[in-house]
Amino acid sequence: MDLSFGPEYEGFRSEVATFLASNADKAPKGNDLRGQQAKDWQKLLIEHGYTCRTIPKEFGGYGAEPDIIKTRIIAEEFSKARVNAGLGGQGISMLVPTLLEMGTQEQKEQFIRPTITGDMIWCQGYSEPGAGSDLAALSTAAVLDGDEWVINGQKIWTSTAQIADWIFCLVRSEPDAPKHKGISFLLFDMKTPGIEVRPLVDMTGHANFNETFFTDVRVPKHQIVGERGQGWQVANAILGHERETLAPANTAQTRINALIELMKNETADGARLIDNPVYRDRLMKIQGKVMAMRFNELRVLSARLNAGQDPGLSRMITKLEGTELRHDLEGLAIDVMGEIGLAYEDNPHLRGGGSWQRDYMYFLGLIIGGGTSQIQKNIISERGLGMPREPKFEKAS
Amino acid sequence: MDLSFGPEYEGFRSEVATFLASNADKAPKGNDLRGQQAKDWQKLLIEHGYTCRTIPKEFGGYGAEPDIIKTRIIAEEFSKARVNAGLGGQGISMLVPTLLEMGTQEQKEQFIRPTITGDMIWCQGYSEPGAGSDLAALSTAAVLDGDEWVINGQKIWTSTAQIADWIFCLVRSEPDAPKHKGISFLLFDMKTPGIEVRPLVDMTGHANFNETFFTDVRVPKHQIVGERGQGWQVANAILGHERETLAPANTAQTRINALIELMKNETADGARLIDNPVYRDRLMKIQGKVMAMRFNELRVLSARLNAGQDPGLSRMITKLEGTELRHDLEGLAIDVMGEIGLAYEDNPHLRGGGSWQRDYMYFLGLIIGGGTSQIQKNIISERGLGMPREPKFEKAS
Amino acid sequence: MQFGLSEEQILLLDNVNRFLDDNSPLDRVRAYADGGDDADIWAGLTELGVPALLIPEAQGGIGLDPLDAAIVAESLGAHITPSPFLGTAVMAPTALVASGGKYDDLLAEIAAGTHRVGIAFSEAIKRRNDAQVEARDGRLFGKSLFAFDADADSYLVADQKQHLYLVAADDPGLTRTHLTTVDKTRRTVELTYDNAAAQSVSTDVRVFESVLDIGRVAIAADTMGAAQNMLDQAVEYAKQREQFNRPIGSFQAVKHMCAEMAAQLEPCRSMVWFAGHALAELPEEARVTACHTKAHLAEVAQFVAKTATEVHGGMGFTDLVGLHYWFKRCGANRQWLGAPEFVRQEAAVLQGLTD
Amino acid sequence: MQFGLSEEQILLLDNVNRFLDDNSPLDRVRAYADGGDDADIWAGLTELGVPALLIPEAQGGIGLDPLDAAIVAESLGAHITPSPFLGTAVMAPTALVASGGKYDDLLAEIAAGTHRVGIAFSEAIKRRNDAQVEARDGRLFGKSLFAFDADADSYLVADQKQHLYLVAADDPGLTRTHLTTVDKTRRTVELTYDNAAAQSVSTDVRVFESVLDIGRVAIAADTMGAAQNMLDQAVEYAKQREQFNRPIGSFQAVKHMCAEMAAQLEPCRSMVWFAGHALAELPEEARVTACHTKAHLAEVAQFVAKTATEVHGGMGFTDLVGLHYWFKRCGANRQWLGAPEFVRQEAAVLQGLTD
Repeated sequence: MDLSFGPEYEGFRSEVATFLASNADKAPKGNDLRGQQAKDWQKLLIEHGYTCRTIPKEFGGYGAEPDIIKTRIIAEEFSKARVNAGLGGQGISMLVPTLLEMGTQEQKEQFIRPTITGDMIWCQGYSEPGAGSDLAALSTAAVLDGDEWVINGQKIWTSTAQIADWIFCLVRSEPDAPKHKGISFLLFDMKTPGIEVRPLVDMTGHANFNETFFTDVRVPKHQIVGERGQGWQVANAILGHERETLAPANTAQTRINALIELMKNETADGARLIDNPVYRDRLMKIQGKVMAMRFNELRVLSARLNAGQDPGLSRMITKLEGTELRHDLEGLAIDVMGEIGLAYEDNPHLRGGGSWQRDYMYFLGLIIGGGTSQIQKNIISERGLGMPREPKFEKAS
Repeated sequence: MDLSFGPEYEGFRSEVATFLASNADKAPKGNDLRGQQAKDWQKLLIEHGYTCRTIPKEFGGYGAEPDIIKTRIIAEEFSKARVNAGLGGQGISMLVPTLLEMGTQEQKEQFIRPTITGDMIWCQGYSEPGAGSDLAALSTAAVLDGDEWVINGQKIWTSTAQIADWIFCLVRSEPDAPKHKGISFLLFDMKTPGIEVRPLVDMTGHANFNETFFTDVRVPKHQIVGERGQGWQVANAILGHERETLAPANTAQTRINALIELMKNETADGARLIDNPVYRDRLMKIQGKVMAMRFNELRVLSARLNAGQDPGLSRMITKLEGTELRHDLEGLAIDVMGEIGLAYEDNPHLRGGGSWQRDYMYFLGLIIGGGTSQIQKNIISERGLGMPREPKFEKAS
Repeated sequence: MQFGLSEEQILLLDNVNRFLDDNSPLDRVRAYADGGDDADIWAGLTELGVPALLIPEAQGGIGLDPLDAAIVAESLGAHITPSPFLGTAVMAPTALVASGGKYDDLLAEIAAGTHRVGIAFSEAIKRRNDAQVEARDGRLFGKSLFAFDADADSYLVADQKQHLYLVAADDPGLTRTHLTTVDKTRRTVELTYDNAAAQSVSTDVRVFESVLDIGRVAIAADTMGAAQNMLDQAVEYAKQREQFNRPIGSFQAVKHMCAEMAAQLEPCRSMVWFAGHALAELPEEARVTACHTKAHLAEVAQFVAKTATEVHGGMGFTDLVGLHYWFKRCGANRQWLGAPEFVRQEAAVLQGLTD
Repeated sequence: MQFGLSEEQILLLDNVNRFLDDNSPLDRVRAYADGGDDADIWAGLTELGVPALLIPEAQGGIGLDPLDAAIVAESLGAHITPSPFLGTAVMAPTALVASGGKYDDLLAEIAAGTHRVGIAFSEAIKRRNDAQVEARDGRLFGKSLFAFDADADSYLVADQKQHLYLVAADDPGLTRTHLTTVDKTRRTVELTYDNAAAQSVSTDVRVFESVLDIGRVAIAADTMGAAQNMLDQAVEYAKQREQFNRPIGSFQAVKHMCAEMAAQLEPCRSMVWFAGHALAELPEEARVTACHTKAHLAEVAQFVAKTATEVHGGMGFTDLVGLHYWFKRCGANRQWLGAPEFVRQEAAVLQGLTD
C-alpha cells in the first residue's frame, strides 16, 4: 500500500499550484462556453498541458503521453483552488476521442482544433424519446438522397443543443438491417435548415437539457464517421476511454463536510442539529459510506495506474453507489433543516444557495441518466459476477 | 368505520372466555400431537365448536356455518389466555379442506374423522429439492403397475413426516404430459415399505422439517384424490380457502411490546436502552410499521366479512411485508442487547428464552418459505397491479 | 364490523375526485405553480361543502368527522391540488369549534368559502434558529417561518407556549413575505409580528394538540394520495413504455419496484383511515396514531416518490410528465407539521418511553 | 502509488487461503461447532507464521503490519475458521509490544503457538447490566461477559478505566463459564474475577485504544471475508440452480440481488485495506477509520448475509449447505467489540462532533 504519488509528481503538483496562484485571476467564473475570456483561458491551459493534454500537437493539443496521475493532480489542484479547469462539453470529452480513434485525417484536421479551442461547440444526438435504456432502438431516419442524407426524427437529452454549432448524431440509415447494424454516426451543422431545439425543463426547475427535432435536415453524404451502418461501433469505441473527471467521491467528501458545518450551525428548539443523536447517526452512516467510496476510487485509480490490473467490480459499481449516496446525503441535509430544507430559488432562508434541494433532485436524475440503476445492476451481475443473461425471448430485430 | 363486532359477538366472546376460564387446565402445554391429553382437549374443543368449526358433523366436525368473526374471536381469546387452540398440522389445515372439496364420499368418511380427532397425523409431500418456487417441476415418479402406483423420488420440507401416519403427496404420473397436467395427488401410509424420513436441521439449530425419500413405494391405485393428472388442480383447490390463523400483525404487536420491556430493563454503561435515542427511533419506526400492518389486517378481515369486497392488494402484501417486519423487529432486539443478543440455547444470559435470535432466523426462513419474496413480488405486480408477465422464452415443457 | 369507508364516505370521495379530475388537472396545477391563484378551485370545493365538513351542523356546518377530512385530503393529495384546505377546512375549524360558540360568525364565513385561515405552527412544534413567537397582552411579537397558506385572510398562530391566537392578515403589525419552496402546488409565507393584534383562541395546550393531530393526519392523507397517484402513474407508464421490444413493466426489476411500492403503500391507506377514525372515536390511541401515521407516511412516500420517478426513467426527471410536482408535494409534506424523526420522538414521549 | 496488496501480501493471502481451503473446509468447522477443538488449525497457522505476524522481528516475530493482519483476518472470515487469531495474534501482541520489552517471553510463546491470549474488553467498551471489572492492588474483581476465546491460556482484560491487565486462565481467582452463542465457529466465555491475580499491562488509555482499533479492523476484515464468501456462494448457487427451466441467476430479480450485494460489498474491501494501512501509517485518520470500517462492514454484511440466504431459497435456511455459519459469524462480528450504533457514536466523538 503506497498512497503517495512520489516526488516527481509532487513536483508537478507544485508546478500546477504555482501556475494557478499566478494565473487564477484570468479564469472565467461562470460556465460561459462562448466568451472570449473562456477561450483565452482554454488556450493558456492547453499551452501548459492542463487540458487537452494528450491530444496530438498537430490537432492543437498539448501532445503529451497519457499520465493518469498528472491528470488527477491537475483536476485536484484546480478543484482545490476552485478555478475553472477549461472547457468541457461533449465535443471535447466524447467527439474528439471518437475522431482520434475512428475519424479520417480530414475529419481530425477539420474538427479537433476548433473544438478544443472552443470555437466549435457540439451537442450529442444519441437518446430519443423511444430509445433510452434501449439506445440501439433509435429511429431517427437518415435516407440517402443523391449526395445528401435527409434526416427526420427527434433526439432528447441534447445538452448544450441551444448553443451548439454542430451535432454528432446517431441515425438509422439502414432500416432493414438488424438494429445494431443499421446505425450511422453523422456530423452536421446545427444551423442546417430543419433543426428545432426546445429547452427541456427538468425537476430542478432548470433546462439542463433539450429536445431536438429534425425535419428534412439535409447533410452532405461524407459527413459520416466510420462506414455506413457502423455507427453503433463508432459510438461505443470510446466507452473504453474513461473520462478523466474529478472523482465523484471527493465531491461527496466536500459535501459531507458542508453538511457537518450546516448541522453545527442550524438549530431546532435551540439545540444544534449535530447534537441530535438520530440525525448524527444518519450522518455517521453516510460518512462511513463516503469513506468506503473514496477508498474504492483510490483502488480504481491505482488499478488504472498499474497496467494490467483490471479495476473490475470496483469500477462498475461507482455510478450506482455514488449517485445513490449523494442523493441520500443531500436528503439528510434537507431533513435536518426541516421546513427550511424546503426553501428554493429566491427564498431568503436558502442554505447553500439551494444546492441541497437541487442536488437531491439532480442526483436522482443521475441515478436514472447514463444507464439507470437497473441497467447498472444488469451490467454488474452479468459482466462483474458472470451471471447468465436473461434468455432472449425473440430474435433481435 | 365500525370496529366493534357488535353485541352478539361480544356475547360469543364471553362464552369463549368463560369456557377457557373453567377448562384451560385441561389443555396440553407443549406441542405434543400424539398425547392422550391433546386428543381429549381436541375432542372437547370440537364439541364446543372452538376448532374444526365448519367441518360437517357427519365427518366428526362441529358443523357450523362459516363465521369469520367467531373464528377470529376464538383465536384471539385462546391467544390472550395462552391456551392451546387444538390440533394443527397440515392434515387438518390443508388435507381436510381438500377432501371436502375434491374427495370422494369414501375418502371423506375414511380420513376426515380420524384426522381431526388426532388419530391420523399427516404430512405434506409437495416440494422437492428440484422443485421449490417452480413446484410444478416436481419429478417424484409414480408408475402404475397393475393395481398399484410405484413411487420413487424425494420430497423436502415435509414437516411432521417423522411422526406422520399418512402423507398427501404430489407425484408425476404422466411424464410425457405438459408439466402442470402430469401430476397426481396420492394418499398413502407412511409405514409403507420404502419410505425413509431424515430430519432436516435448519439455521435455527432445530429440525423443523424433514427430507423424505421414496424407493419403490407401492400404493393402491384408488388412493388418489381427483383424477389421474389432475393433481395440480387438486392441490390448488384450497388455496382460495384462507387459513384462519391468528393475524400475524397481532403477534408482531405482542413482540414489540416485549421489545419495549426489554429496552426498559436492559442497560448499556448503566443507561437504559430505551433512553438511547438512536435505538428508540428504530423502535418507533418499527412500531409505526406494526401499526400499519395491524390496520391493514383489520381491513382484510373487514373485506372478508363484507361479502363481495375483494381485499385485493391489502391481502397480497401481508406475507411479504409481515415477514420482513418481524425479521427487522427481532433484529433490533438483538442489536440493542449487543453481545447479549448473541446468546443462544443454554446460555445463562438468554433473554426471552432465546426467542429473539430464533425468530430473527425463523422469519428469514418465512421470508423464503411459502413463496419467496421474489415470487410474492411477481404476484403483487401481476395480479395486484396488472403488470405484464415476463415473456415466455420457450414453450412450457 | 366495517373497516373502511361508509357509503356516504365513498360518495364524498367520488364527488371530490370527480370535481378535482375536472378542475385540478396537471395543467391547472401548473397555472397555479406559475403564479395563478386557486380561487376557482376553492369556490368549487366550497360548493361541495368541503370547508364546512368539520363544522358542526349546529354551527352551520356539515358536522362530519376527521376521517371524512382525511378522505378529502387524500383526494387533494392525489390531484396535488392547490387549496387552503389544510388550514381553513381542517385545522382552523378544529380550533375554533373547540373554543365554544365564540367563533360562530367566523365559522360561518369559513363554511361559505369567504374566509381563509392560514396556520403558523412551526415555532410551537420545532423552532428553527432565531424564529420565535411571543404573545404579550393580546399582541404578538417575533416571527413564524413557513406559515401556510399565502392568501389567508387570517392566521391561526401558535406561540412558544402552544397557545393559539388569531391574527388578521391585514393587521398593520403583521408583515407577510412569500417564501419560495420546492413545492409549487402550495405557497408558504414568513409572518413577522410587530405588535400585531391577536385574539386569544385557546390557552389550553390540549386544543393546540388536537389541532396539530388532525393536521398531521390530514397531511398524512394528502401524502397517501400523492404517493398512490405516483405509483399509479408508474404502473401505467411501465405498461405503455417499451424498450427492448417489450413493455418495461414486463421486466422483473421494474415489476418488483412497483410491487415494493404497493407493498409499502397499501397498509398506509388503512393506517390513514384508522388515524382519522381514532381522532373522533379512540381518544386514547389518537395522538400516538397521528404521530406514527404522519411519520410512517413520510418515509413510505419518500421511497415511493423516488422509485416511481425511477420507473419513469429520464421522463420522470423532466417537467414533461410533471411527476416532480407529486415528488415535491411528498417532500414538503414530510417536513410540514414535524419532520419524521421529531414526530417519532413525540410518539415515544406520548407512550411514556422517554421525556 | 499503489492502493492494494503488495506482492508479499498477495503471497501471504494465497498461503493462508490455501492452508484454510485444505484445513478449514465446512466439515472441519462443523466438527468444531459440534464440540471439537481448533488445535490443529492453530498449529498449521503457526507454521505459516500467523501468530508472529505483528510481533517485531527484534522480539522474535515477523514484524508485519496491521494490513497484513487484516488480510489474514479476511481469509479466516471467508473460511469461517475457528481460531484464537483475533485475541492471540492481533490484539494481545499489540498490547504487549506497546509495553516495551516486558513481555518478550510471552510474545515468543505466542509466536510459537504455545500460548493463547483471550480478550475481555466488553466492559470497557459498553458495559451491559451488572457486568463490571474492577482492579485493586493487582487483583481483579467483578466479571467480564462474552470474553473470547474459550481456550485461552491467559486473558487480556480491560477494566472500567480502560486499563489493561493480564490474568492467567488457571488463576484460582478466575472462573470461566462457557457461553453458547449463535456463532458456533468461535466460543465465548464469561469470566468472573474473585481476587484474581492480574499483571498490569498498561494504564495508558491510548494503548487500550490502539488494541481496540486493530481488533475492530480485524473484525471488519473477518466480516468482509465472510460476506464476500456468502456472495460468492450465492452467485454460484444462482448459476447452478434451475427453476422454470432456467438458472435462477438469469432472473433479473436474482441478478439484481447479487448486484446490490456486490455494489455494497466491493467498496468495503478498499475500506478494510485502507483501515489496516491507516493503523500503521496515518495515525490521524486511523481511529475514525477503524470505527467507520467496523460499523459499515457490520451493516453491509447484515444485508449481504440476509440477501445471500434469500438467493439460496429454502436451501439457505437449512443446515445442508451450512450457509448459516457465515450468516451467524457476520451476526456475531456485528456485536463484538462494539455494536454499530455505539461505534458510529465513537466516530462522532473522535471528530469532536459530540461529547
